[in-house]
Amino acid sequence: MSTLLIALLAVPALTAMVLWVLPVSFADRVAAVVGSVISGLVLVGSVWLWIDYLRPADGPGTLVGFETAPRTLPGKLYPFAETDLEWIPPLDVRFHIAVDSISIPLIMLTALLVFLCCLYSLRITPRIGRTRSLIALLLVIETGVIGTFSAVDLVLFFLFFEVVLIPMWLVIDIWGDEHDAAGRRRAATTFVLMTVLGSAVMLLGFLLIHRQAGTFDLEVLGNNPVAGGRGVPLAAAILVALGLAVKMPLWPLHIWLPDAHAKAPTVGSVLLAGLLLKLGSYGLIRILLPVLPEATTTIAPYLGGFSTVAIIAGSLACFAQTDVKRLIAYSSVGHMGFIGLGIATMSPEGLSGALFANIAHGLITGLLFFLAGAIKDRHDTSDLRTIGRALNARLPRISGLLVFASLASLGLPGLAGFWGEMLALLGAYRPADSLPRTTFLVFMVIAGLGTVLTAAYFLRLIRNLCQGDPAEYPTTAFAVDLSRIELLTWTPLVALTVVLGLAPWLLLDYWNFV
Amino acid sequence: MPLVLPLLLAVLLFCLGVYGVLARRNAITMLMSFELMLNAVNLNLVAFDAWRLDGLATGQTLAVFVITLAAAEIGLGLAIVLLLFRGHGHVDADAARDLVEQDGGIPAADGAGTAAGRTAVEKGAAS
Amino acid sequence: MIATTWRVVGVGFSLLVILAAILLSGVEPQQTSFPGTGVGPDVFWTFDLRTDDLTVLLLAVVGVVSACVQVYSIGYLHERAASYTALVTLFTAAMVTVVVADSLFLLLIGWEVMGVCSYLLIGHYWERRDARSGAMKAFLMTRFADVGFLFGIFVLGIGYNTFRISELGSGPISPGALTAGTVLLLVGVVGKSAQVPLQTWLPDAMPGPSPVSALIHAATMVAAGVFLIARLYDVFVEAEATLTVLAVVACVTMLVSALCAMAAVEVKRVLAWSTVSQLAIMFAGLSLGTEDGRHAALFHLVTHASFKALLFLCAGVLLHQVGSAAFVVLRRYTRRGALRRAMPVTFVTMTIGLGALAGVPGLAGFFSKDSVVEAAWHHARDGSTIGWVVLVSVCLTAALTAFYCVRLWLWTFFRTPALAGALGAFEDDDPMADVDEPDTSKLREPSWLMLGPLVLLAIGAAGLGYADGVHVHWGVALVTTVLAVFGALPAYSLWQRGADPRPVVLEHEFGLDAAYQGAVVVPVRWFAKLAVLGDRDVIGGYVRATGRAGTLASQGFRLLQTGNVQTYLTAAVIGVVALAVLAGVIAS
Amino acid sequence: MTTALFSIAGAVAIAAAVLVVTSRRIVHAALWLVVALGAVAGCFGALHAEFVALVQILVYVGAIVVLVLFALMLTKAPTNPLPALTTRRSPFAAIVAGVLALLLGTGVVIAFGNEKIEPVPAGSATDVGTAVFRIWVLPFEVLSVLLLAALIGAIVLSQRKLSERSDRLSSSGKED
Repeated sequence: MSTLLIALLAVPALTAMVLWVLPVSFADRVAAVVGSVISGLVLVGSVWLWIDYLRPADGPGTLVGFETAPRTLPGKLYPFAETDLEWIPPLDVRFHIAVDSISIPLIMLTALLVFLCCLYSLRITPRIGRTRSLIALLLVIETGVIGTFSAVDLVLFFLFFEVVLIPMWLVIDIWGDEHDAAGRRRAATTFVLMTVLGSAVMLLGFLLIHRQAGTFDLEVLGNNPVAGGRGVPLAAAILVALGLAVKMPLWPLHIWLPDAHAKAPTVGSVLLAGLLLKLGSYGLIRILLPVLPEATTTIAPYLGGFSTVAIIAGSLACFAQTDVKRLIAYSSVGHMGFIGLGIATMSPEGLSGALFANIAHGLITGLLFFLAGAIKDRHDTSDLRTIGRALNARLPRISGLLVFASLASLGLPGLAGFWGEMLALLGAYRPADSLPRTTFLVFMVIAGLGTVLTAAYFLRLIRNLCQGDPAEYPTTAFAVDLSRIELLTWTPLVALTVVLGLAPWLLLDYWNFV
Repeated sequence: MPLVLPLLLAVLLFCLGVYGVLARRNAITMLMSFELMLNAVNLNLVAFDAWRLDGLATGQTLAVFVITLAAAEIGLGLAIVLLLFRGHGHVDADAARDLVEQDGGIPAADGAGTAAGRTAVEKGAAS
Repeated sequence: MIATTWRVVGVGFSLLVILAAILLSGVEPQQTSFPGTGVGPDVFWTFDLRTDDLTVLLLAVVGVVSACVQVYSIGYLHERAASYTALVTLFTAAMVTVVVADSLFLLLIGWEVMGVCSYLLIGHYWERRDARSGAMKAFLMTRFADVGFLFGIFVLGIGYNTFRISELGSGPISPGALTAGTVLLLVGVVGKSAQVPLQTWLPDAMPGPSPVSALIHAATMVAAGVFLIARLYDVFVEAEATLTVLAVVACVTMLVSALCAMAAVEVKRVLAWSTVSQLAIMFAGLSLGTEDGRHAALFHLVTHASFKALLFLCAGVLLHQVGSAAFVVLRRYTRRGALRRAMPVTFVTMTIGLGALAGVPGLAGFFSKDSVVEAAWHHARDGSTIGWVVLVSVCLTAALTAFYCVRLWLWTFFRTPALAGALGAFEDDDPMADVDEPDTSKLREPSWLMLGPLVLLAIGAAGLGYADGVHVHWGVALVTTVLAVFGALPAYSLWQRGADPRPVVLEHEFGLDAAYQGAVVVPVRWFAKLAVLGDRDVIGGYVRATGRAGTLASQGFRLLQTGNVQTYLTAAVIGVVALAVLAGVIAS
Repeated sequence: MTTALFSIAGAVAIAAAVLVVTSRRIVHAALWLVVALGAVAGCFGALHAEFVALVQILVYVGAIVVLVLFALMLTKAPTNPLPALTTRRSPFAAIVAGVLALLLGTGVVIAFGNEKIEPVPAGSATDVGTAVFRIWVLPFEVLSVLLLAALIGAIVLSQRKLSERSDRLSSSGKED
């Protein structure tokens, strides 16, 4: 039993319930304060968990160094803070949660982003109002995401996976783009239908795994992986990969993503891009690789191929976007393509790269969506043509941050975005021995060109949005540059982007796969 | 006496009842057809009772029970028919389509159904 | 206030770099370990630093030039000075990182941060269209090259099983991997140093502030490619094929860009092409694969840094005081001799710089270029084809260089005797040819904040040739001088006749930009449209079709809801019958 | 003897039942129902189930048919023959019913084709009485409750005001 981990799961959910129970007259502002405090506590708790994890088992002491970190198989769970309870014995389902060095950073990212979103909501809320419900939903999402990252039982994983969907659907549907009610409804419906379909397929895969191995427990499955690369294991691998690929999303299953991101409110986009996409890649690393290694070998080249296509297609699609939020959403397709490629290589480098890119993408895209939301709030539209150019002159600080975030997102070395992409490419240069190397070399070269395309569309964004002749686009009087709450919210993201860019060993040391 | 005789009679009665329920327009005749079907069941019960002779007269008892049920059923059924008549001015089961799936899923306004029903009744009265 | 702070920080940092160079000079090569990280069993990298002679040399160059530029910028630039100075400082730090890095990844970080600073600084005047597009082009071309660079790091790092620069070159590596790795690194170098075929970004980067051009696009960043090859010389010497490629690239580049410089009509553009050409001379020296060649290349790097930075700063003075560095505008002042008279310091320093560039005996460029020629001659004498090719190309380039230097000098500062008072060869391009004479009375020297660096760099441009110990190969010196004179004479005679013929192919800079536009930019736009349409009409079409099929099906099922009890009953009876039949069929 | 009796009664029942579902006069159909039910009672008698036969006549003929006739009266059912007493689906319904009859008949013949009902010596009223009040007493009581519920239900349904319904409908119409 680990009280801390259970508390991380329970506290947000209970708070959400309390917020709903409270009378309607209860002020929205207080709700935001409550949400910020609670999610702040969760953040503290998750950081504590990480420190706890790094501490050797025998009492307080120094953090373990590089040499003593557990050397793990890719994605295999080495449980920490474990809780294992009977839950539904007839179905062989247990309430089994645990974390390890792969999931704790993601949990910290979750806690951080939700905390920042709540903090942001203190001052800046969607125009529709009803902040109390929004905060409650954010907290439910937090519970779901943390639960997914800590579930050891496959059915539990599925359950938490689903818990996230409905609140996010509501967030998009209720608080989405206030100018386009039909559009946001369509986006929300497409999102929920496609992801539910994906998770249904995934559940089918889980059932096949259970049929093959007789257990849903990832810990057991990690120690006794399902052998065989044909027949049922292959089918299970395809189903699981397909289900998670919808979430990730991998080309061509990404079609829900641009709409959902573009129509969601700022905090919704941030969580959607920063957290929800990670559920897919995390699932691939945690479930597909350790449980079905041989079947994954069979499908890995295809996974890599689709990821590569995602990189190129996502980047190309960005060129033709006229909506800043859609553009950033499409950029996520490209970046998740790098993560998919890293996973597909099944090599330590590729996997570390995928994991690092997960974190980095969460931070950077979170920041980008915050910025896009800020720009949208100030101009009441996210259409690039309506916003106009020369943002450098009108909103110099926000514009500067946008340039920073764009540079980070295009994978500038020295910022967090680089290491993940670099390691994914390195993994493709040297994939696992069982994979066809030439194929992956081709993927590497194409993905490398993809980084150039990524740079190109971000520069195009900067050129068309930040730069330009200010005489043609005069400053609007009411537009405020970088408010205090925005500064407060974004500083951690910027700081972490720089810190992780300069000191990647803060995370990489603990993903030392054999 | 061969057992199939009452059984076949029951089958015929039952199927006539089925036909009546499915084909008759008037709600009261539908109810009458129900009675036919119930009788077929009773016939079966009694026939099997006479065949098995279990000494408890199970079949006959159940037949009596079914007759009682039939009485209750016809009472309720006729009440419903009367309600239908008061609401629509006719007892035409074929024309009672309040539950029809409209465009947009909104049930039909009462007026249309009533008017149609009235014309049907008037036609019947005229002929 | 913030700007002042940043200026102090910037100048202070530059001085610190100089101090570090002074302190480190003569010290034994040493390495400093920093924590590293790794993934998997055998991929491990650290962020180690190292110092040796090469580091000290580059640190000195970077420190001096950036100090000059920082001081110069105080006088030169007034708007958005804070971000500008911060970026220049960041750039200096990145360059220092590149110089002291002992880890390929640390080097890559510095390498790319330099690129970003270059991008942001070129785009400093983001109101201007040419600055925006030039910045974007510069970043994209170098970024493209950097992908090759990254892959080169992969190949070499995995091949040598280390990412430490000091450990590269020793250990087993297959010849194929060595060639592939070095060629890929070379791609990065070619992009960064604007060599053929990625040379077009450098001239287009000229809309940036002149001090930036001096620091980034003349003295340091573009020379980082030379530094890198010099740093990894052991590895490159092993890979003969790569050196051949490098030699070919360098020779083609030096001639092509010198030819382009001959047709450029703006001071900074001439200088930019000349930078490309001079960098190619350094690469030519490196491509010889001899220690002499490396030495000559680095020597030329140092002298070039001083005189090219000087020239760009002079161009900056012209821009700052006159408002433009285009020949046509400058001619308007020159016609009345105003330019020389009003700005004597600028004139003198620029003359020294151009002299050094053209290889006037006694000035820095003369010695360093001759050392390259000499190294090539020695190599060629040993029977190397590369040596001959390099020798011939550098000599030809010397002549072309002298031509465009003299052309620039004469047209900018002197009245044409042939067409006294007329605009001469450039009037076709002049949008304001009909306008009255410019007001020359306001033309004067800038403040000493700007002139100081000029003088300092001019001293370097004049005297750095003697820093390496004077050893002149008289034969080589004679040949290059004669060639320079041969190059200078046509320029003089053309100027005297008031003519400036510019072949179309040179004016269009061999049409490479148009080719790239057609081969890369347009297809990418096409594919972008294709991708969006594909998403909308193909993939989205499937999704929408699924939705529509669901709606249609539900509409079909709605028809079953007749509201008629008897229909329902009929259906139920049919169902029962069917089930019974089915059960019978299954049972039998 | 009983077989012959049964056959005659059965034939009458069938004929009457056919008339019930085909007669074009509703009132006639109700009267034919009396005949059919009576004939079935005869069948019961032939099967030595006198008590059931009596109950059949009492309840069905005495009560139910009267109720039906009342209902016909209350709904102003015309006594003249109606042209459209069956729906358009009647041929289809006939086919369905026919197939069902075929199916059931085949099943019955296959299952019980060789079984015979042994003649019973005496009437069974005593047995039924004993069974009802000994073994089936609990269902019997439950049945009485059911009858009560049906009674109340019928009253509630017929007492319902029309105006309530139309109000509800119109108000729901407004909501939509």
